[in-house]
Amino acid sequence: MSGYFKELFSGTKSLAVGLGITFRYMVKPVVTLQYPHESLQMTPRFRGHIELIPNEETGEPNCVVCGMCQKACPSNCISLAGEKVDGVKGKVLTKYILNFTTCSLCGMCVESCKFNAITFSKEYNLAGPSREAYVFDLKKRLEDKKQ
Amino acid sequence: MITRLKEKLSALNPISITETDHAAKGYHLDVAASPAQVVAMAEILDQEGFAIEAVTGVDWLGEAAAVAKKPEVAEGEEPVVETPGEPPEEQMEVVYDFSHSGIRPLLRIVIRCRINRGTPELPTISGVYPGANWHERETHDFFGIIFTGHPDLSPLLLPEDADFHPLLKDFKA
Amino acid sequence: MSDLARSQNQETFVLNLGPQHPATHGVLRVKLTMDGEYILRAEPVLGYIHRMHEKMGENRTWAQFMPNTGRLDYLGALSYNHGYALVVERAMGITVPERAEYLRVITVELNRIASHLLWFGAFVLDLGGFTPLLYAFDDREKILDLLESVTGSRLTFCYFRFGGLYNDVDDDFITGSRAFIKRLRSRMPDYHNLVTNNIIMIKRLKDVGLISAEMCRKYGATGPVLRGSGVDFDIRKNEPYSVYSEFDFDIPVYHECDSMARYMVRMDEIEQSLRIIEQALDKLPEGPVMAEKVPKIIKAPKGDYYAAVEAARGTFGIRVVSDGTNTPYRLKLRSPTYSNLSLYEEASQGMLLADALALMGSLDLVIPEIDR
Amino acid sequence: MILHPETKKALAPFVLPGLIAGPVLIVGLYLFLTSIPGGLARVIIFCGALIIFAALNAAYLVWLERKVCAHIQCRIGPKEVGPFGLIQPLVDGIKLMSKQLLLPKGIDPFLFKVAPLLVLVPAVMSFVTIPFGEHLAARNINIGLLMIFAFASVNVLGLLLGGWGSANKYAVISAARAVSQNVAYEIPMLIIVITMIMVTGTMNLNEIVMQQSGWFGNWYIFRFTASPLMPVAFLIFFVCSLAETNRAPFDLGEAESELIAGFHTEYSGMGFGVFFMGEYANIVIGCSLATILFLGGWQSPVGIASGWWWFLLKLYTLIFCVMWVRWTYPRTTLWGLLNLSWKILIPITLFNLLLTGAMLKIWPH
Repeated sequence: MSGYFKELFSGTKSLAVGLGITFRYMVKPVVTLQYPHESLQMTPRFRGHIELIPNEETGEPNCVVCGMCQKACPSNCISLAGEKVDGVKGKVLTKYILNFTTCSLCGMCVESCKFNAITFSKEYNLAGPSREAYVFDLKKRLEDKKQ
Repeated sequence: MITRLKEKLSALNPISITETDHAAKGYHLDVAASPAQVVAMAEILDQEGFAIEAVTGVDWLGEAAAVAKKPEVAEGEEPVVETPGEPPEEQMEVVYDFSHSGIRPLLRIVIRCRINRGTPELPTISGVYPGANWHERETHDFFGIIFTGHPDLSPLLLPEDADFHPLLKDFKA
Repeated sequence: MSDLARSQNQETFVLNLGPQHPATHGVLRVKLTMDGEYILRAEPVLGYIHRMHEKMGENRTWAQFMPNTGRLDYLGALSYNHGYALVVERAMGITVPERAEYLRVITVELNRIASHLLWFGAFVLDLGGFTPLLYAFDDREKILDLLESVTGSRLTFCYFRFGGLYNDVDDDFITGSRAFIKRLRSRMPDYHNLVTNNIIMIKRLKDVGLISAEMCRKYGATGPVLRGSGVDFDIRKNEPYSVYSEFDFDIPVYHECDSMARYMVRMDEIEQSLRIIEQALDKLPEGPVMAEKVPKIIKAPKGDYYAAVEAARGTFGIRVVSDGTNTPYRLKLRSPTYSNLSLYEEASQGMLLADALALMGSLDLVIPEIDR
Repeated sequence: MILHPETKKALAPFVLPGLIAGPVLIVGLYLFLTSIPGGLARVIIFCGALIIFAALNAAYLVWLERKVCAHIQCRIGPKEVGPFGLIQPLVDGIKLMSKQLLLPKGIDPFLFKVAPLLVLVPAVMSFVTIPFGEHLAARNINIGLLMIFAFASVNVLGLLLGGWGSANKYAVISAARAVSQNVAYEIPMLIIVITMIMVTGTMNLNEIVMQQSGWFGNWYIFRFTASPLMPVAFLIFFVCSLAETNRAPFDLGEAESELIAGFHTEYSGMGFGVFFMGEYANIVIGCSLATILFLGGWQSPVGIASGWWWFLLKLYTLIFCVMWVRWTYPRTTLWGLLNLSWKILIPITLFNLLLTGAMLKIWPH
């Protein structure tokens, strides 16, 4: 019988304590970010989709079309092409397509690159009307960015 | 513990029983058994208080052919021409992992069992370890190995009407 | 049919729980044969998110499979990274620099806390309490911020490499981790007062969902499930890997075998993980984070290798069979919840629906890891 | 507060008129309602007003609930539609009304359609006897208390028929749960009501309120001369009204993590909306009764300036507590719920009944 009352009192007390905690949190300031009105600054190591790095002097991509990124990619989402131009060491990039629909953002491509040619973008607001919108032409993106 | 276990398992006359270096391999005792011995071994391990970790398969397609071929011939030497004989049967392997949670450091035992690839059958241990039920079903899904006496070998992870076994080396999606 | 049904000779019906159901946390389906609200048989139906990672492993190079490990258990991705890195390092005979080992421990333990926090919230949500989920998320978010600042991603981490780490941490991470330890310690009493001591929780979890140690052994259940059944078993202590033997921490063990015991194990593990992180931060040595003698193209020597780590949900074992080429010949992923869930059919027999869902919650299921 | 600029622009012309018209309307409505003479016309006009009151309550209690739960969880809650998200309930209502009322295959169409009404109508009917102010009751009947409980027990029929008619296993389980829960909790609740009738000597709600005039020491919750257990009785009454209205932690009927949405799993559009309105109307009824029986209804706690505003203040404070409780506790199980009722609440209320009887014998009022 005493156990009955003991449990009754301890139970009621535990419920009251719970209410006290939620009330305390209720008067605390909110912790959420009002997303479309405010947005976050991504950390420097944030791994977005990849982006070509332009040469500091010429503004042309650093890429020499060695194809290491293509080989390293586990999901075959990179396809690139280049051509030989006289007077330039290596090849010159003509096409760099990232099929972002299959990319898993693992970063193997960036790790495998020895020419400082690709990096992660900080973009995370990605939405689009179709699958095709996610087949990125990185060379074109770089050119658009330059302007 | 390990010596006692070795004695007990040796009584069953397994094909081989070797102690392995844990640091290099990740397990302590490697037992190769024949299909008929598996259940008896599981019973011994059960009595000793081992827990079942996993059951899985390995498809050794092409291994028999590779073994039949002479090992690589050093450069310059005349390759020896083999007389074509009876092609050896392709094999599959079922691997059982057991561990003992009661002793420190942990004791891991691997039991391997070779079966013919053409007739992949061996008795189930789900009567000894109910936990083997799902692992064997999964192995049946992936390799088509039939565990005789298993209560329900319908596909577990694959779709219920799946009639393919994806982890076979000759499976092409 | 169980004795319960036969003795009462009543009509039974089949309730299809899932694959889309609020309590199954993903795409798990459980076929329940019910007698009123009592469960006669609960048969989990798996495979709704099966992706055949093991076959993918056979088609990718050793290094390319690393991101896959993060997709198995998306809540404790780093433990899985660790397991895979360990097995390949074991095969190749690579020794990892000290600093990398310490950082591995710190990040894995942070990840473990994040996983337990999410479980805590989701478990209380299963029991009908919504608010603790949001509090737990608030804390988890801090961990994700920390991990994002070093790994670059927030969920499917891929931070470990064979022989070390992807990159080194900065001072912000160290101070951030210390601040986080302080913050979480100050919030744990709130969690306990709000949830653990709550009479409704106690009534729902005490003596409900009994799983005996023997049952765990027969089914191969590990992790908090096993520790809640009174077995002092943790890979970090029983088969020490990495630098865990250098830390002073306890393995929480509860002997009640009920849902409450499993709950308490996880809550105590959060505190133990904080202890480990604190010690690791204190002892963190200087040095490189990547071993020097790692070949560019990984080709594990012929043979088979096994490694196990203590993931948030139990023992994650990984067996690789190598034929000496640059891809694994066979890759077996032994996921803990697969074994933990397999005892559900036996454990849930004769339970009320609400209690059975509490039991399911206390197993801490992550479906992609079960289906692989 | 963050408002979309478009919304801000659209709302701007309504701000000033709203600020003036709002109070004018309320005062006008009050004067109008209190001045109508008794009779059929009064009841009809009041019923119209009460339906609007119930509907507005349902809409804005949803808003309040979302705000309360958001702040408990350190969030903001609705904020985009209108200032503080105040237009949100109206927009939600429009959405619900414009949705198709889907009739799934295999249901009993008649039961399926009538069930939501069986929940809503009795709840709205119960409002008829509630005295919001001294003269602000649709009908001041002398068995008002009895009438409310008569209607309240129809409510459970709606849940049962809705669950049964849906031809859904989850809904049937939920309906069975709801019925056993309602039956179990009606007993302690009615025992307390009997105790209160013994103390007050009347079933007329307005008279009960009148008896509690003066300072707050006169409220029945503090009337220790009638029974020293009065605060406990109030607490039990509150708990029972939570259980009667299927609110957390007793929301077994719609336990979302077990039974998806319980008896209204199959309802879409306004079928669901009416269930929702009924639920909130029941909460208002439950809290109104607690206010009237224990907290002095429209009486002021200090004895001056009594009126409907006090009633609303107490009512919404109680409703806030209902929400606060919901967002704090996990759900009980069916056994826990029945144990609480039969092993704790019923013995205590019975003891209280005997005690009150004895005390009344010693110190008659």
